[in-house]
Amino acid sequence: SASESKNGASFPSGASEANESTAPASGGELTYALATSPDTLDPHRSGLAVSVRVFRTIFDSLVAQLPDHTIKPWLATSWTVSPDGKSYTFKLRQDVKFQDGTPFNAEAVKFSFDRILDPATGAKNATALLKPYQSSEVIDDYTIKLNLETPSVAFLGNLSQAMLGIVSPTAARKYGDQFGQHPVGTGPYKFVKWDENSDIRVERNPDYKWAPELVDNKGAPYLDAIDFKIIPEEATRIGSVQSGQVGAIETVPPQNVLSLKNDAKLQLFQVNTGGLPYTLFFNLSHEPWNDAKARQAVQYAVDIDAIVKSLYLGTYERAWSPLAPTTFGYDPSLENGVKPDLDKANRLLDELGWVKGADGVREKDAKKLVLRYVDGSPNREKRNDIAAMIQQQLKKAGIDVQVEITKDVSTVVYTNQAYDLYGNSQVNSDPVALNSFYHSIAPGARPTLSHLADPEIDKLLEQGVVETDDVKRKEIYGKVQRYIIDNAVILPIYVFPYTVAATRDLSGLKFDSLGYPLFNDVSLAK
Amino acid sequence: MAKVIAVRLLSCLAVVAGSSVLVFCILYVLPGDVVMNMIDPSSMSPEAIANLRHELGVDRPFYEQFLHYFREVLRGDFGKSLVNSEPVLPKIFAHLPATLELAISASFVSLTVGLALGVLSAVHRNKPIDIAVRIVALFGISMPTFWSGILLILIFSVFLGWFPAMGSNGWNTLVLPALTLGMLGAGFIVRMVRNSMLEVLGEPFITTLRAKGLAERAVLYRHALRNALIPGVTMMGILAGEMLAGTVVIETVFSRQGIGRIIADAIMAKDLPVVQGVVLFTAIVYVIVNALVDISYAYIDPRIRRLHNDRRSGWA
Amino acid sequence: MSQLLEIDRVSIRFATGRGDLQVVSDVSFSIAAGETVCLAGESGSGKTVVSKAVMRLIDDENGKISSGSIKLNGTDIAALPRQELRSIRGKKAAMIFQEPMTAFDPVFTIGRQITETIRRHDRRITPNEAHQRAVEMLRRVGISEPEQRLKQYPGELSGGMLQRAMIAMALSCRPELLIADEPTTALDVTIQAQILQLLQELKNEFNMSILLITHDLGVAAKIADRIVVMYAGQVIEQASTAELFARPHHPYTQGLLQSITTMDSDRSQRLFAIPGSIPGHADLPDGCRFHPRCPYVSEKCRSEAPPLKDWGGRQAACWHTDRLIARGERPPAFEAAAAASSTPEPADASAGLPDDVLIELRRVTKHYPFGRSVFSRKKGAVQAVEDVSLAIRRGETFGLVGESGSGKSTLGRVLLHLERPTSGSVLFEGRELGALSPAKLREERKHMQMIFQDPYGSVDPRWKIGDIVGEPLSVHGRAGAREKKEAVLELLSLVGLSPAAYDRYPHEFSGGQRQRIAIARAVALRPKFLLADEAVSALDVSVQAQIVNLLSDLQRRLNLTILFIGHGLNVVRYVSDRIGVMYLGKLVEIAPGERLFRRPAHHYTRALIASIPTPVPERQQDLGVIHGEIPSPAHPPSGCRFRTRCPAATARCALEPPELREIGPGHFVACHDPAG
Amino acid sequence: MREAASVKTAWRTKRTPTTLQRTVPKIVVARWMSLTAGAVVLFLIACALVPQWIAPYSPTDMQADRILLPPGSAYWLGTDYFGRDVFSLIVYGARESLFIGFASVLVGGVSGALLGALSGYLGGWVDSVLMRIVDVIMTIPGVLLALAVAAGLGPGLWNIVLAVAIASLPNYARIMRGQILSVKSRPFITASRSIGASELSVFVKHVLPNSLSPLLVMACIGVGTSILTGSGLSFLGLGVLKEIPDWGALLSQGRGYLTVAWWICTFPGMAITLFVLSVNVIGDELRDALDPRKRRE
Ligand SMILES: Nc1ncnc2c1ncn2[C@@H]1O[C@H](COP(=O)(O)OP(=O)(O)OP(=O)(O)O)[C@@H](O)[C@H]1O
Ligand SMILES: Nc1ncnc2c1ncn2[C@@H]1O[C@H](COP(=O)(O)OP(=O)(O)OP(=O)(O)O)[C@@H](O)[C@H]1O
Ligand SMILES: [Mg+2]
Ligand SMILES: [Mg+2]
Repeated sequence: SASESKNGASFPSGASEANESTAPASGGELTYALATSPDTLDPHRSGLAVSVRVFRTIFDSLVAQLPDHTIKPWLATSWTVSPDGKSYTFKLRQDVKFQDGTPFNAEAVKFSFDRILDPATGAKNATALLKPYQSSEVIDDYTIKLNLETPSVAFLGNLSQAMLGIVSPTAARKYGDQFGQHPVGTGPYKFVKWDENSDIRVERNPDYKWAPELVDNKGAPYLDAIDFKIIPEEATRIGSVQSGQVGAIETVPPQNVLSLKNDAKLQLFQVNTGGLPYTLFFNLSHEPWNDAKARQAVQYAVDIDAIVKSLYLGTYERAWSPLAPTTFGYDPSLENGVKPDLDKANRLLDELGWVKGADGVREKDAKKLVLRYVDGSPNREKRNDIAAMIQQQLKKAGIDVQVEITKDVSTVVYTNQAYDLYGNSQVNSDPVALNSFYHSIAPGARPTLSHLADPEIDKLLEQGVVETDDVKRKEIYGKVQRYIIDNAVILPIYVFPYTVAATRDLSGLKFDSLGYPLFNDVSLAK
Repeated sequence: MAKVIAVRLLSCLAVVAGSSVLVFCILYVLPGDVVMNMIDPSSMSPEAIANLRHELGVDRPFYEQFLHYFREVLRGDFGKSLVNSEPVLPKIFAHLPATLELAISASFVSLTVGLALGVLSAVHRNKPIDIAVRIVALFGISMPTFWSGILLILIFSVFLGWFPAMGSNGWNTLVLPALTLGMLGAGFIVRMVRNSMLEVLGEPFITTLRAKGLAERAVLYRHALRNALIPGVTMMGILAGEMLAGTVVIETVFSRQGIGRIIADAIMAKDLPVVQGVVLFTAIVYVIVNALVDISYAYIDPRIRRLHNDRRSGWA
Repeated sequence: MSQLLEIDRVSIRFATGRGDLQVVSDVSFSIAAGETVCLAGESGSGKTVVSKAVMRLIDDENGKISSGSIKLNGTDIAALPRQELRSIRGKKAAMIFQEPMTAFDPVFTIGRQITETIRRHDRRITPNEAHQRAVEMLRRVGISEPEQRLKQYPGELSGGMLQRAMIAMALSCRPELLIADEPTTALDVTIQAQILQLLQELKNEFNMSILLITHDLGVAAKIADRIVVMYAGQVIEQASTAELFARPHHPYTQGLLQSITTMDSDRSQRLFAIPGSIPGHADLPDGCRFHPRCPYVSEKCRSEAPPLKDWGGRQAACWHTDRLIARGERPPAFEAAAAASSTPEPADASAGLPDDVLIELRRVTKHYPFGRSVFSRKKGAVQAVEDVSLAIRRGETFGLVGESGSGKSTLGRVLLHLERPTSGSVLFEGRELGALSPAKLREERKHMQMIFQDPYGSVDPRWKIGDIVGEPLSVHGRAGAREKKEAVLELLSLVGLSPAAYDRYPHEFSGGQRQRIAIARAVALRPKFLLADEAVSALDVSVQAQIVNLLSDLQRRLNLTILFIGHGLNVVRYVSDRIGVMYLGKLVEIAPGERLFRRPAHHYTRALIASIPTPVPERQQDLGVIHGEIPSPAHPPSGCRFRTRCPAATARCALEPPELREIGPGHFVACHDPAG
Repeated sequence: MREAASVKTAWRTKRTPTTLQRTVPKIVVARWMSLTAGAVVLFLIACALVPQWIAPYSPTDMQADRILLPPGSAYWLGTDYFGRDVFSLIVYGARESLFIGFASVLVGGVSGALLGALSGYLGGWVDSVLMRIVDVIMTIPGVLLALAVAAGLGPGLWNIVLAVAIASLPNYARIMRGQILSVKSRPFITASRSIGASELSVFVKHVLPNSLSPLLVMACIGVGTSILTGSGLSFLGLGVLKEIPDWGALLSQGRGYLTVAWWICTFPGMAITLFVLSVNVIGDELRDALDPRKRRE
């Protein structure tokens, strides 16, 4: 299918393939430059993709998900699902040890999942991923039963995520809220040290022999150690890989992708991430954007192609749907659906009674047509630039876009709800991710970004969670996606490709279905 | 003498305490709070958030928080980061050395380059070389450090491959950041040294030295420069502050560890204990530098040893 | 006699922002081995430039010798490459300067600076030997505890001591020629006498030549063998000292000699002054450069510059030398000028004045505490003025003399209540100033004005003359702009400045003119009292005379009471009705002017008077009658403060401070054992 | 004698041309620099006032089909990644940049100078207290100040101005204080006081005007550094998104394109440098003009 063809890394030809035939060299250290600093290495507490890239090396999950969305064993050797879909029984590997020597067993799994639910932990994304988990029963040392509140088709896929990785109960108890600075898991690398803002070092876990099907090397990794350097400044990051000071860098800015591609000393990896693409959410509870016509006017007035072309120079794909193309259920028929049409936009606004004033801004009842556009700082993935462009584009339709760039997104967006348009994305393995953005909420609970409250969509989303038939499930999500686009609930902008530039002596870098790098197979040519 | 030192210490303490109080007030009036930065608001109930606030003590009245903080500090407890519960003191000790290393070596660059060019400029007053030096100095002053830093990386790391582009381990990772920050300071020092050199070169004792038959080199560097240094040293006191502030950008550009980034992040996250702790330490560093400036004054200028001349007079 | 230094038709130019400037033209003179030659002339005549040119020090000031030659021992210094110059500087010829305080590098010890010189010229000398030599030299110039002094910094020594150290440094490499640029101008008369005596001794001992630059002909008379007079960059006369004083061949020299206030100057006569001032280099007159100020001026003088002509072993550059020689006496024009303005007055100072007290000091003490801190109370204090009582009568001029640091200026400031006394009180017309409110005090200031020593520092450089002179009017009066301008113009003409000065800035004026500006400002409000703190000390003799004349004119016209502080004893004697002598914060003697000089009672006063260099070569007295230097006012000696330097000190002096008592009509002295 | 003369003439012929070389270009260069500096500043002020008369394009016109064009005849200084004309951006950005530069120096300089002047003139405990306060301000990192101000006043132009002003205040205060200390001991101050002028008028009419020179020099540098501090803030992500960015923001936003499209950030950088250079040259000239002793005919 279309989604399949877009999946996976665009691996460089030549050198790396030649390397695969010969046995990879053992030893060596890889320096891998990150663009931002992880918040914590506690998988349960973290909310950042960059943290996942690091702690994926330290923690393993119960299961693994392949790019084709199939689930494979990892720390669990096999599992059964109860007919009502509300309990999962896992058989665990018996030869696994945590890096601190603690044996891996059903207790450890129970501890990990219960830890996520414990409010004292302050888990962020992990809580959402683990839903609808309720409790677990240790059947025996290596058998565990997980009980769910409601059935969930996405549950297994979510279990494959690093944020639901299994932590060492001994270490977690010992370090308490400091566990993020002293992470211990069962992964191929063990944590050595973390110098804040500077680097995180992990070294080979020599006992490792339980790698999932995602990688070729099932044993201990070839590398002696990985140094994750934190280099926020783009130019410095690129400079350090060009000068050979580091072995690989992540998040190559679009404008540099071309020149690095042509650099004989370097190779470039690019893999699209799954989940929700970068999406601008309208706040449907605010006048006048609660009116679909007004939103559609914006939809027509914005030229997303121009944005993506200018800013990402052809290195990022444009998004068309609330889901990223590699995500299950993605509806390719939405592609090329909405075309920019300024006249149409103007007509829609005219119909709504917004008339252009002297300053070119539309007015109605002595009120200006204002769109409050909030974005975070710093200018990650040129998102602020998107705001600048949309501001100019909407100006032509007579909409006054007031952009607020803030460090304190939580207060502005989540506490004060002071936005008409706000952009976000989420790396995820399953379309259930849509629930936390488009499903209406219980009274008193915190609203979703879109504030969408449509019983029909709610019903579809609820069905999507339990529908086990892939075809039907796809259909359900197709309906959801079309509804969201047709009603201009959002403006999908781009699909984020995770890009890595590495020196040519590196080989074996792989990525999981979400686009996170895997270092099990990585080796450095001597 | 003991009394002089005691007074000095007291006023230093007053400054340090003053800056702590000021920071506390500033952070207190900042809108938003640490809790919202710590958690994912969408996943926590308002009650839970209120609980968390209470736990952290950020819901108590201003004066209570204030007194509490200082009582703890006096006991040697600087508290924990509100963001990741890391104890503040070890965190500062882990990052301060890198920043000091940078600030000191940058000051060194500023001083050597600034002095050399400043003297050159004064000696060749109004000649093309002087004009050139002055323009170069203004360039140093008018180039933002993030920009000159990136340029240096391109030139010395990417094209020439002489120095690493980033990091904070080993002297060679220090070269480019120290140069970048140092060039800024050098620009200021050149101007200052040129002025004071011109002044000193007009003093009668310079004629005496020449009349004694001293080589021009000795006249310029042994005698004139040492006299011209006196306002330069004051400048170093001022620069120390600028250097500490300048490290924020430099540390980001060169991905160095350091107190600069810590405080920038902490401020943005309103992580009060960390900000407080760092400010306390930078204030101490600043106060120490200025005390050193005073001492080196007395070393450079014996007149100060007698008269307790004011150290801040006579700049520019 | 073989010539050590031969300066032959030397011209010197400076490159300045406005182009080249010729500062010295065609100067020729020579110095024989062992000879002392004095270079004299008004400020700005080029004396320093010539002396610096001898060592090519002008190179570093954008100057160059544009023609002529300077031969030292036969080597032409003008043509030497810079490298070789250095072996001459300090080694063959050495220099000492006017301000010893600023002539040393303040940040190195004296020892370091002396040994540096020694080792510069003889690399074989070890640091230790150099040190030994420095110790010897210091001892030789009369510095006690030389080992100790070598470790000290210039700021820690007194001016007299530093000048000795300077001499020691200059002589440390045994130069053949010593150039001394006004070496004593900045020093007290007592110290000046000591230094001059030292120079003379050393000259004989080291068998060197001295080129002494001075504008004080009294000093020249004392030690010079020959005198070279410069005017506006040219030599206009040279002769042996005796001949020059006896029979000047140039009207300028004659004028200079006459301007000197001496012990014999008649108080009833106006002082003689050469009219006008030295021209700037930009607007040199044609012909003889002196002609605009010359009483002999003729058509020829205006068009043709006179050459330096031989007159039997001496030289002069004037078209009218023969007339001068013929007449011998004062030139008629000068005489006329002096006569016209002299309005004789009864010289009887003490008796003639009404006994009407204008200002009274009652037991005034002023201490400057130091070392005070939060924890300790006063550590100590500079006792600048100690228990001084004094009454100044309406209309009189009271002179105050004493060595530097004796507290004269402090007394003046306290008197005007610019500073509050530590204890005691000041009464002005019977009102106690200390009891007045600030506003009242400001009002009272109308009647009390001040002129300062430094004519360059005492006017705001950013103000126009009109505004400076008019400032008191704006502060006190409510006069309109037109009236004010008129008043200012009148004041300007009162002090002898042209109305054109109104819109100009201070830097465009000479020192003398600036002092006139300061005076105009001081008298703008028609004050009753004027404090002149060393008002003429910084000026050339000829200008000094002009200003003194101006002051006495104004006193008469405006019925001023003046407190005249000075260290030029002759001038103080000339202007003052009564004189007070201060020593270390104490008023040690008060007497009517003439009486003080004729019958000084305090040993200190006698010493002061004895130190005055007299510009008459024949009347040389014994130099250096008083030894040592003024002690620190922070730790004054017990009992009589002068006892440490007094030739007549007894045991009693150490125990009992002497009180001021009357020993003659209006003559008070504080001494247990007053002289004659 | 003759020999000496020939040596002498040789020396002279060698020297004369150096004097000429020394003086002629010096004057020319000095004049040339002031004139150029004046022209540059005038031009920039014109840009700030009437950018629409100078800029060939609209600074907000983003066109995807003309992105990253190198400098050429149509776009003199090239186009940026939005497809905006860099030259027009610089012209329009002048207003904000000049404002930041001048306003922050004005605010910081005036208040700092006032503080320093008070401290130096009054002396005693006032001095001790004020100087300790200045010390306290100096110890607080500029970033923190910037944030605090931004928080207090909301984001905007003034936030940068105020942050820079507060951060630079201590320097002005210190210089002013030192200067006042030296000026107030000069005789003409005593002279004015002895006339009976009130303290205030002595201070305002004599002490202040004579203390301003070094402040002027510092302020001229300050104009440039405040633009830079502004750019530093936008580098740290504290800036504000503006439709027409100031030079500092342009420079900071374009830095990522240095190797790909050098013109985007190089030209705004050059604008800053040129501006700083010119202001300093003019400042020196102004200082001389204010001082009657240095005034040229
Ligand atoms: N470096 C210089 N550049 C330009 N002009 C100079 C320089 N040095 C001295 N002059 C000028 O040369 C003239 C003579 O100066 P000089 O210092 O020799 O006078 P002087 O006779 O020593 O006076 P004084 O008694 O005041 O010391 C003065 O008018 C002075 O302005
Ligand atoms: N403001 C002050 N603070 C401390 N000490 C002072 C101050 N003013 C004067 N003194 C000290 O008081 C003493 C007397 O000084 P004063 O200036 O009155 O002497 P003077 O007789 O006028 O000397 P001179 O002839 O050098 O002008 C000196 O030792 C001086 O150092
Ligand atoms: Mg002189
Ligand atoms: Mg005095």
